[in-house]
Amino acid sequence: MQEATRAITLESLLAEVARLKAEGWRFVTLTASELDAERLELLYHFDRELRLQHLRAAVAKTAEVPSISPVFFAAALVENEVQDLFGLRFTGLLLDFRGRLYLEEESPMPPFCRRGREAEAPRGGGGSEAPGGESCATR
Amino acid sequence: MRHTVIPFGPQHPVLPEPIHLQLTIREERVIEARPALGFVHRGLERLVESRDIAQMVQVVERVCGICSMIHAHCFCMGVEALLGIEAPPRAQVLRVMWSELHRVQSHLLWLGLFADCLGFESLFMQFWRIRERILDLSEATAGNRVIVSVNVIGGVRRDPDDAQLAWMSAEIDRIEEDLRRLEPATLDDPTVRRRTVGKGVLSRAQAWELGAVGPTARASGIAEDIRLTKYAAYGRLYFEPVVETDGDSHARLRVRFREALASLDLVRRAIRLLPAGEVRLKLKEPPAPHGETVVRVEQPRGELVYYLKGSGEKRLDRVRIRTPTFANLPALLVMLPGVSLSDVPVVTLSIDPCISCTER
Amino acid sequence: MTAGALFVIVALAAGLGIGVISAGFDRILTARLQSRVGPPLLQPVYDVVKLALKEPLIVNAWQAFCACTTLAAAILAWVLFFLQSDLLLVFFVQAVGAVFLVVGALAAASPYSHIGAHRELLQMLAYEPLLILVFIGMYLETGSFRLEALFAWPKPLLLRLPFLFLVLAFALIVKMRKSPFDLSSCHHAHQELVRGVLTDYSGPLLALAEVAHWFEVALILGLFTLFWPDGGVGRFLLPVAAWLGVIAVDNLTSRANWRWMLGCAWGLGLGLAIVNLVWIR
Amino acid sequence: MRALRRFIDRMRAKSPWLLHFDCGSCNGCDIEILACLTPLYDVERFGVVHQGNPLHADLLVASGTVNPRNRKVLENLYAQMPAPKVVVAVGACGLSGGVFRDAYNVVGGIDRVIPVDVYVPGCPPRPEAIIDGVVLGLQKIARGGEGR
Amino acid sequence: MFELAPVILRNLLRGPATRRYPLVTREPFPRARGEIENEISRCTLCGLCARRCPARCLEVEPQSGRWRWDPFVCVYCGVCVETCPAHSLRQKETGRRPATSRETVLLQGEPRRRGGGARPAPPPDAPARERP
Amino acid sequence: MDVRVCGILVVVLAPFAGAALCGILGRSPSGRRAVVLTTGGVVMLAALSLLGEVPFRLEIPAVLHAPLEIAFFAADAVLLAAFLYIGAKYRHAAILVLSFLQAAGLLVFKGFLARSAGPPGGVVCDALALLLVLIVSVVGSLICFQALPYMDNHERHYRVSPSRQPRFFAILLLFLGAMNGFVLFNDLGSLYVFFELTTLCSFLLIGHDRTHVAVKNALRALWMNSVGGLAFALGMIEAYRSAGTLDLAQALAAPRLEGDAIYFVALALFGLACLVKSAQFPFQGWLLGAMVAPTPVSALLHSSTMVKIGVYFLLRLAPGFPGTFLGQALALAGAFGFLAAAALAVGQSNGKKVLAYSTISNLGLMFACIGVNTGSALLAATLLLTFHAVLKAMLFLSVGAIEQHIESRDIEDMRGLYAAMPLTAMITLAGVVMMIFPPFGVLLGKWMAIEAAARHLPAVVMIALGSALTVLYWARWAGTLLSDPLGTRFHAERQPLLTWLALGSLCLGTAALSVAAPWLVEGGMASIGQPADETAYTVVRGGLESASGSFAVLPLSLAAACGLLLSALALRRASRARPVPPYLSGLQTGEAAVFRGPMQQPVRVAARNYYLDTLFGEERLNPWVNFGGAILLTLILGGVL
Repeated sequence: MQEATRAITLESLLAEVARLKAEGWRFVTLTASELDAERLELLYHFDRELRLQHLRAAVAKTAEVPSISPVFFAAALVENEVQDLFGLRFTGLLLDFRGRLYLEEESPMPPFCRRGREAEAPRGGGGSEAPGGESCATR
Repeated sequence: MRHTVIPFGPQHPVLPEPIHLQLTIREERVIEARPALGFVHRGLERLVESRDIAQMVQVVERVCGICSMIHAHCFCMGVEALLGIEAPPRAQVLRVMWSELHRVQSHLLWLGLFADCLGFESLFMQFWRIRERILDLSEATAGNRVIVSVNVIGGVRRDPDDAQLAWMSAEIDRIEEDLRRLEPATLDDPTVRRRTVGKGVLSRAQAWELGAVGPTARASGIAEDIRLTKYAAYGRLYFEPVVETDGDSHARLRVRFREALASLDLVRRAIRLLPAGEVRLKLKEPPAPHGETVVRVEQPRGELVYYLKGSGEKRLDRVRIRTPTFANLPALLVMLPGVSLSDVPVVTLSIDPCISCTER
Repeated sequence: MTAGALFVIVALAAGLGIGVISAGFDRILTARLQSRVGPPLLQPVYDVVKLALKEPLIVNAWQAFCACTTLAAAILAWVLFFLQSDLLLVFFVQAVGAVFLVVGALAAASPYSHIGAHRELLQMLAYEPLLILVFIGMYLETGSFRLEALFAWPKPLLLRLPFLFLVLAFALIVKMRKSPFDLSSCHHAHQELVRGVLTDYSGPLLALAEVAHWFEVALILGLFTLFWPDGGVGRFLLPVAAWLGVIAVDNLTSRANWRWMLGCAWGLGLGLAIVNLVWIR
Repeated sequence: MRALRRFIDRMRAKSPWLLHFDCGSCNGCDIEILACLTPLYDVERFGVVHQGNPLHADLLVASGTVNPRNRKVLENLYAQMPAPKVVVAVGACGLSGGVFRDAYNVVGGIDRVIPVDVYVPGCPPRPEAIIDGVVLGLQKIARGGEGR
Repeated sequence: MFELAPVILRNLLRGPATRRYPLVTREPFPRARGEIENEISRCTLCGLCARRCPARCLEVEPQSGRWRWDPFVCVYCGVCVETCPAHSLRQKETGRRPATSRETVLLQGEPRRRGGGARPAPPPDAPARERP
Repeated sequence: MDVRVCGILVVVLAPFAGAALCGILGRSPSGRRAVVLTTGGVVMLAALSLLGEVPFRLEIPAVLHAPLEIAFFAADAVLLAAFLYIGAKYRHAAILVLSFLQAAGLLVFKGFLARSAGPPGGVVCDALALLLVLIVSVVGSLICFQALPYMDNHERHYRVSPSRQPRFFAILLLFLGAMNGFVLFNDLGSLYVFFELTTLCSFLLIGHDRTHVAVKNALRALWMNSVGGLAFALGMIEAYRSAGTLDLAQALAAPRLEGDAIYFVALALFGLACLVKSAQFPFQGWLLGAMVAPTPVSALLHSSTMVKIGVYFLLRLAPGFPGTFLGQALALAGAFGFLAAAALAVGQSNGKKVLAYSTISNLGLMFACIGVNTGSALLAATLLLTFHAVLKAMLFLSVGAIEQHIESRDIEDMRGLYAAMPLTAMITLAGVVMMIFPPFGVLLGKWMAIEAAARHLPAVVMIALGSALTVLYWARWAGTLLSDPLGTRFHAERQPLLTWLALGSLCLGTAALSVAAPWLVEGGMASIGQPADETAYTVVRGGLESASGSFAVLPLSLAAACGLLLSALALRRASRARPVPPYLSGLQTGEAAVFRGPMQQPVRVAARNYYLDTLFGEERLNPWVNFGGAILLTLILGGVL
């Protein structure tokens, strides 16, 4: 990629995002892609005056990722999407669909993890336990 | 206590697309809006597994029928960047021409739908009548009315001749004249103003924080337009984003109306600028790019982001599409509480939602 | 007795005719104003016949009761008008129809019907006082509420009650469910309330409601004839003019919300009416 | 009696009220369906009125791919329409899933869920083709009478 | 409130803009993308169209000589036409008509024998409709 | 003794006797029941027996003059002492002051002015008095009957022990006697006693439950009504001063010379007393507070009878109004009350409060009619008084029955009541229909009111607005009752027989009276408040006709019956058609009114009525209506000075 990309860890994620926000960077989106059977790659994209900057983190599929939605509410939707499609669990989501943003029970789960099906079991906390109706609330 | 709970959508006459809003209202005042998506989710990003790069162009064109040209444009630009090639100059200008034509078409469509959701049926009919002529231009030059399908990796598939281009210029002039005739009714009509001024206000700070893009952001005073990055041939066309500062539905209406006019002008100037030459690179072998890239273009609804990752095979590893509506939805959720029920369609449409884009 | 029955049949036919022609021409004219061709003139008839023969789907059985009562009241009001009864009485009877339509909508458990019903009530709140004041104006001028006397009044009421004419036209907009006051339901279902008060009436019940609407529109159009004495073309032209005005306004405005409508009715409408009433007193 | 029956069928064919449901379409078909209502095509000539309400509709015009979530909506809408009713599927996605038919969240075309009477191919079909489809559907109503 | 008045008056006076479609048909634009046609006599059954088709609506069976096109899956993008080396595929300018039942277009071409060889005269098969 | 004397004695004295008996025998439920049923039945029969006799006047035998005078004076003293005691007990300054002023005034009056007041005025039983006697005796008795099962339930529910019903029924019966006394006696002095007696009954009954709110509201009712009492006392003094007699008929008949007849000042003071008693703005507060009382109390005192005292008395005084500024002001105040109360009713979801505001609203309309004071206006007031009394009693009783069943009086909780209590819901619905639709009596009255008030521009504008608001709050309620009873078949739910008796007879009675309205008018109503020379309406082919309008009661009733029959048939047919869920954007589930919401959770549609409290809420309107009411009151009082 031609733009600045920095590798970060999950621990430093929130601090980094907060710093970028303070510097005037706009949250563009989050891209998840599958690295291998165990890991996913998360790419956070930010924009300032038409220039992009990316934060890159490799995370285990079973990891609990801190949600950046308290910093950028705009991230809530995309984090839900990743939770749906990759089965990755985000904690502290301001708007949590619990894996039911796009998918129904009969949809294949999680559809984007195709290498190593063992990542299937914990589905964003929504599959097994009955999802409570109240958690899906706008702030 | 006295709350009414309404399922708004997925099937609802003012929503052209299925999205569900569970509205909690109290005597027409919205207290809470809970969204539900997933009625259009197809999972097309994963089609990269079974489609080669050239076929993917046809797939991404169908992410959204209203801005299909621009999706394909973005995708092709991304692949071309990965391959380290560039489309010929004529193709670049043609892409801009069709993109802007698409933008006009999309804005006219939106203006019509917006008028309709205000209950202004006759205005709706007028906008869509004009829009038909844009579609004729598309069909005549690209072969299709809606999903124009002209982009390929390394250029475009159609090359309009001079007679067509001259006819297009003349037609654009007439369309502009017709459009300007609707300007007073659209922007100044007191009943329209009453329904839009002050409805769904998004301040500049909110718009930035919620990541709003495109006309939604520009109506709140954020002068951001990806076309300013001078991709394709935009660097060679003088162009200034349309910005309003009120941040309400009427500001968004003004932005889109003026943008439609500006885009007509861009089409006209692109035609004038059109260099002679090839429109399509002859690729020796099927493209098999390696590496990753983020490409952005300006869609009618705002910033469109593609993330492409290839590993040297003829199928990409990952395509990720972040559409403008996806970025504007958080703003919508913040704007809805507090508006009256009759303004829910107005505010919802004012971000020009495109759900098929959003959910892919 | 037979003469009476015949008269009632003529009245019914006239009401139906006026309703159908008004609705049919409305759709054609609207289409032409939007540079479309529009449906055939008898399209409302086709619609109603089709609806009447559709499978009856029942959301709440009371809707059938209410739709039937609505139609009965609309017809009765029209027949009373035709029989030259008392103006206020005609008004009260037509209100029965309007209210039962609302009651039926409230009976369905859909929020769309519900909100539509409440908006319909708010619309009644807007136009009912205006209609009463129009009648009061006619009484002050002619000394009678009897249609008999009003029809026979030799002088054009329009010249004395011009503002009340406008006020009645306002009521016509609301009654014809036209923009800007098509709040509770409108003919083209591009509305946040789907079809509002009519949402859960389906098939034959909708047909009943539709026919009732014809009679209601015929009644209000009929009221315009009172503004001109017998024998003049004005008697025919005034309702037509009002009708044309309503269609034009429909195509020139977007939909209002209820606060605005109530403001218009109770501010502007009431103001005009009172000015006119004070003037003629 | 026969004449009456024919009269009724004619009335039905002259007043098709249309319900449009976008299952999971890319909007291409939807805007072409909507375009049919606008001045250049004006399907109101045939008495077509766009109804937002299945309870009032005779003609369900559906477009787009069916997915597990919207199939329930589609079933609901179909069940809520009074007989006689006709379903017109519009566009490649609605007919079969089109270019998306092997995507993971796609069940297939409309006829996987509800019986389809008229298929309008195209991606998207031109408004003329949609009008043709509607007219075919009307013939079906006029012929069948009973519907389903 | 009367901002639109000139426009609607104009509309009224100028008459409807409607093209009365079934009665009046407009000439299609040149090179508009419509129905796919295969001149089966020229088709070499190479299968490139099927491989390039983004919608996977084509099936070519060289052994049996069958060329099958599913118009209900086709997105009419014209990629097959562009890639056809034998130029047997053609795209009409008018779209395919609506149908009341599922249909596929099955054309019977000359089965390709292993090892190739001279091709005899093509059988004049008309398009056949097949119902599943 | 002839029928007249006998009848009068029974209707006035039997309730007092019943009250006393109730105090003695009321401990046992059956004894209580027997006393109430017997008293009610006897009073009802006696009142009916007077039907053919009117008008007549009975003089009180001379031997009774002195004892009666002493008795009434003693009663006055006891009542005022009671008020003072209450004021002292609850440390309520307003009650103390007002009662003291009344006591002082009366002492002065009896001691110095009215030494030679002459013989008490006797009993005048004309059409108006008989109408009231019939309402009090028949409707009142029916309410008392229904109160028997109601209070049993009530005490069971609130676990009241020992039973306080003997006291309750004693007061209820006492009230009947007081009411009958008030409408029959012709002597201002006696009227005053009965007036205060009703106030006391009202106070005791409002506070019956002895909760904090009940006591507070009872005290409010008492002090506000004491304002009325004081006004009445002053009016009486002033009337005596100007007319020289306490005989009402004589005073009214006295030549109307300035300062000579019962005129401006007295009339205005009586007007004030009536407005207070009828809870017109700004005194509406006490009636709303009175809704804490058990529902039969609300039905009897606070809608059908006691609050009608104001209307009755002004109707009696009506000949004094024509052409006066007072009449104009009264018309304005009444119309204002009609509009303001209707607007406030729109903002309420509490069923009893809606009924209360509706009562205030209708009373306002009656006052407006009396103020307009033409022949047809007075007839309108009479018709409204009659039909409102019967119908509102029924509606209150229905709400009482509903409240005991669903344990709420909120309209929102009555959603789908048809499924739970079909017959009561139907009766309530019928009540609503008879309240706002032709050809029923209330609307007949309203029609006359509008036609009569047509020349009184400010009043008629307010009436027009108020009518529309009235339709709104009733229609909303009616629709709510029918909401979503899908699949339930009609059946009469279990209710005590006495409840059905009261509800059924009141419901059918209203319908029958409505159809018979033209003949009621012809049969004597038209003469009320008017010297009988003017007949505003004639009966033509079962309808009422005046010079300016006609109301075809009988033909319309027939048409309505046909329409009802057809609609009922449609209802039957529809019950057999295919049921579908309502429109829920395609998200309906198998369960009625539940849709699949976000995250595929089942969500219940909660459709709620509009109460528009930003426009019509009490907080918003109260300052305005109180201000308006106060202004108009000042106008009434100040105008005469």
